[in-house]
Amino acid sequence: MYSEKVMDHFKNPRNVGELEKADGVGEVGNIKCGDIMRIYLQVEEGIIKDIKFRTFGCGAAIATSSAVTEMAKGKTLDEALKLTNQMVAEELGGLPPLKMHCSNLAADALKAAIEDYKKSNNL
Amino acid sequence: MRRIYLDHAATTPISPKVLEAMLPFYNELFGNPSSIHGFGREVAIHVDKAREKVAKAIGAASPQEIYFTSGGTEADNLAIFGVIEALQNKGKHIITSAIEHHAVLDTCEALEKKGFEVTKLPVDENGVIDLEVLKKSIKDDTILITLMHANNEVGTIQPIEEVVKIAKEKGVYVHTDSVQTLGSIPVNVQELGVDLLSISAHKIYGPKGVGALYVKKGTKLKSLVFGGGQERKIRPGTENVAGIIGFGEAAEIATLSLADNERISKLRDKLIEGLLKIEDVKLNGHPINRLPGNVNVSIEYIEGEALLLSLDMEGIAASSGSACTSGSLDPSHVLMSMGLSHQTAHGSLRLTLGKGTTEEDIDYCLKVIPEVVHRLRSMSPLGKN
Amino acid sequence: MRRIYLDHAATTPISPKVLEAMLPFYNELFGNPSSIHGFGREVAIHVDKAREKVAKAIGAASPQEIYFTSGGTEADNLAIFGVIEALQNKGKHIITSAIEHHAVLDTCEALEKKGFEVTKLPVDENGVIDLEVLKKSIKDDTILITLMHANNEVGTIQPIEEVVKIAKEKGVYVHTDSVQTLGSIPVNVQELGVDLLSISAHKIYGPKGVGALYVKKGTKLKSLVFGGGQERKIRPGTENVAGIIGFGEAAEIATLSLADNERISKLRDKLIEGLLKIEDVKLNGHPINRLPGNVNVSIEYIEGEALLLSLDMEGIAASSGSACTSGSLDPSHVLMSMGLSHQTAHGSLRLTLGKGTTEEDIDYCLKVIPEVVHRLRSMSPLGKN
Ligand SMILES: Cc1ncc(COP(=O)(O)O)c(C=O)c1O
Ligand SMILES: Cc1ncc(COP(=O)(O)O)c(C=O)c1O
Ligand code: FES
Ligand code: FES
Repeated sequence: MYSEKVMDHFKNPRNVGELEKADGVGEVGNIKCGDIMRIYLQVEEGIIKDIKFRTFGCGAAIATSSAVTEMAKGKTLDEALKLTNQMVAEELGGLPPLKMHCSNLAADALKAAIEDYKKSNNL
Repeated sequence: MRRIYLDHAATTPISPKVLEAMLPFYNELFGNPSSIHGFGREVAIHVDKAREKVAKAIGAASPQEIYFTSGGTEADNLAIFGVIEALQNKGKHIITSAIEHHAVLDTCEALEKKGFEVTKLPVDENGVIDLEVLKKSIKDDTILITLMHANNEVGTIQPIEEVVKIAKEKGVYVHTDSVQTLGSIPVNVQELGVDLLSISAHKIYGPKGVGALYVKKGTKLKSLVFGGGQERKIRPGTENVAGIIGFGEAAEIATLSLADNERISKLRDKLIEGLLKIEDVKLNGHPINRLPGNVNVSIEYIEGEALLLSLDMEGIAASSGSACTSGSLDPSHVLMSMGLSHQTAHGSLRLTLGKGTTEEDIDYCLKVIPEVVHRLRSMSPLGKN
Repeated sequence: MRRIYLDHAATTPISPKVLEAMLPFYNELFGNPSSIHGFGREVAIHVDKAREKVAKAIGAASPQEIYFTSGGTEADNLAIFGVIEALQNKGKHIITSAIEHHAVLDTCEALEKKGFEVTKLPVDENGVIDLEVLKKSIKDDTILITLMHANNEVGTIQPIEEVVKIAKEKGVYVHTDSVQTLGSIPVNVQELGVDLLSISAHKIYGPKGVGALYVKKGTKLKSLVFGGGQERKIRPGTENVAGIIGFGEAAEIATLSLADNERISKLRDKLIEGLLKIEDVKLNGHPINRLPGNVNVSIEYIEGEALLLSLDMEGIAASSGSACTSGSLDPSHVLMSMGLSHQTAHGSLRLTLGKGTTEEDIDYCLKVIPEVVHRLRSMSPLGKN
């Protein structure tokens, strides 16, 4: 069902948790269809210095959250904004067709967190 | 790694005695029971014996009331479409419940699209229908009431005898889906009083792909598929002989070993008690009128599929009513009909015990599940963490 | 006593390799393929492999074009009802032939009662349809042509490629029943060009109670039964896993061993030749375009059931198109459509050869059958005796 990479991220999720003093927080999802993702950012000089997530959702939701944090960490905000859901899915070696809507969320949550950061810093 | 199978409501391992009974029919006894020669006649005798065993297991008056099908799903479809087809001149109204298996629910909905009227009885928070509501729902043109004997997700047992009493007064047929009850609680068609009843072999330690519909003598029923003369034309097609033989054996064993369910229900209660000790966990389904092997709990703040995958990694095979396990958007229609919120329904966990379940299995679950829940909750944005 | 099985068109003994492939699925691999845990996922992988094997055996472009059913009968019903249900707004006319298997014929007749129009193409004395008549039968509202690949009683092979060519011009779907052809003659859905094709495992040394419908990608089809999400909702119900695995294995073997049919057809020809030496015996079915294992003769002045019982006493298992074998009043609709008289149809004998058939079996038949025929004729008031 899931690729080995998905299962690896699911078993050993990277960057789980929250940042006490987050510079930006993004939340997306809908409890109706079973997933909520929250991403916390710490930004220094336009670079994502630290990133954490909390996710309520299936194996794919947790794995994509984990993967997106790994992909975003160390990137500039502009680079991070270029990450797409498709890229996250590819990074994970693909997702089952029925699960594609979960991978949609991970990049969206990252974007929401970056926007939150930009907004509170009037960028 | 220890592997614990707690998904007996999904399917059961085949009993060695059942397999042993089947094997000759994959070897020397390969004839087609419809054939007139010795190879066929010999097999036909055994098919009849299996029919007798199944009839006896459910207390049918005669083996001629048993029609073998390819499983519980087909038995349900045959019951509903078969009655509708036979009685459509009499009426167009069917009564069912909101928590039926999809084999019944989707069939009723297909009929709705064809112009039939379907009443889906609501259930209370324990998953039980209201007999008063049922009574009021029956109309002059009601031709069938189809209500499951016990629910596959939450294990709640319905008061079928009472349903039958109400239906009989109005002369309406009653079908019940006993796929989950045979072998778990007594199933006797004459005591229940139903006109039609569905069962399936793979839920009672028999093979997958064979089931049966009990049709009380005199009940008007048309076939769903057409072809040769098998199953008295109600269910044509070359018989799944080995499957039928296995079903007969499994049905016989199931009724002989009903006593084991007392042991199973004690383990169930221990498991429920232990799980309820975890914070923000609640039992789904009826606290008392539930199947001996069924445990269904909602575990707040975590999602079912993630829980299942984590448990699987620890060797525990379970099931969930989360939408994410099926890739659909809506979580279990059963849990939602019982009034659970989306979030709570998403976090449901079903553990169904069976003959092979031991006290050690339960102890292992009670050690592992709280740990897994804790780990997943620590990842969740919901709840207090 | 020697026992010779010459009823391979009714069913075949299961191949040891097939049974071997199935057994693990009655033991450790008992999970439900729909389950998300390891027990289930492991099984789902094997079901997919079996689907690939079946797809490959019939030259399908993708395993997704295969839908497992409970047998050939259900595959035929699903094909016909499924297309009708999907296309009924487009038209109400179906074309079939007078000599189809009951799984097709009775389904078409059931539709006729529901207001559909059915054209039953006649056949010539060899059992072949007339392509010109077919062409003329197609109307604007024709939605399906269902014609069998080869006939189960007389073995006549139909020109399905030509049928498809005619149908394609008019944009009409073609379904063919290949239950008797798979493993006997090449069956390639892409070469045939059909949209739907039915097969059944127990005719190719696989288990009874499992079949498949090939549905070309893009073909509009609705389901016949409703329930869970199995077989992409086209055929819901817990899968007959062991049966499906066995079918996959049998399909693979069938295509690898097509060569054996040359040996079988030589034995067939020897048997036909020998039988035709008996006075007043005539071959039924096409002299050349017939299945390699099929022998069907009419033996004047005697009745089929009596002949079968007598042969059975001599250890020969055969079949007949006599009405008396089925208890119905009319003899085989196939033989009657080919222009046989009641009397001649009653005296028909079908011997169908298979992989296990040897030259000695044929020699034994050619010794015994003339004696039996003689004995029965000596009791008959008909003919010259
Ligand atoms: C209550 C109920 N009805 C019907 C079915 C369908 O039976 P089967 O899997 O044999 O098609 C099941 C199991 O899947 C069930 O639990
Ligand atoms: C041509 C043909 N179609 C359909 C069937 C039905 O297949 P099954 O016996 O698998 O239901 C048979 C055999 O009985 C057959 O010979
Ligand atoms: S969170 Fe529901 S499918 Fe992924
Ligand atoms: S002669 Fe007896 S049934 Fe035909």
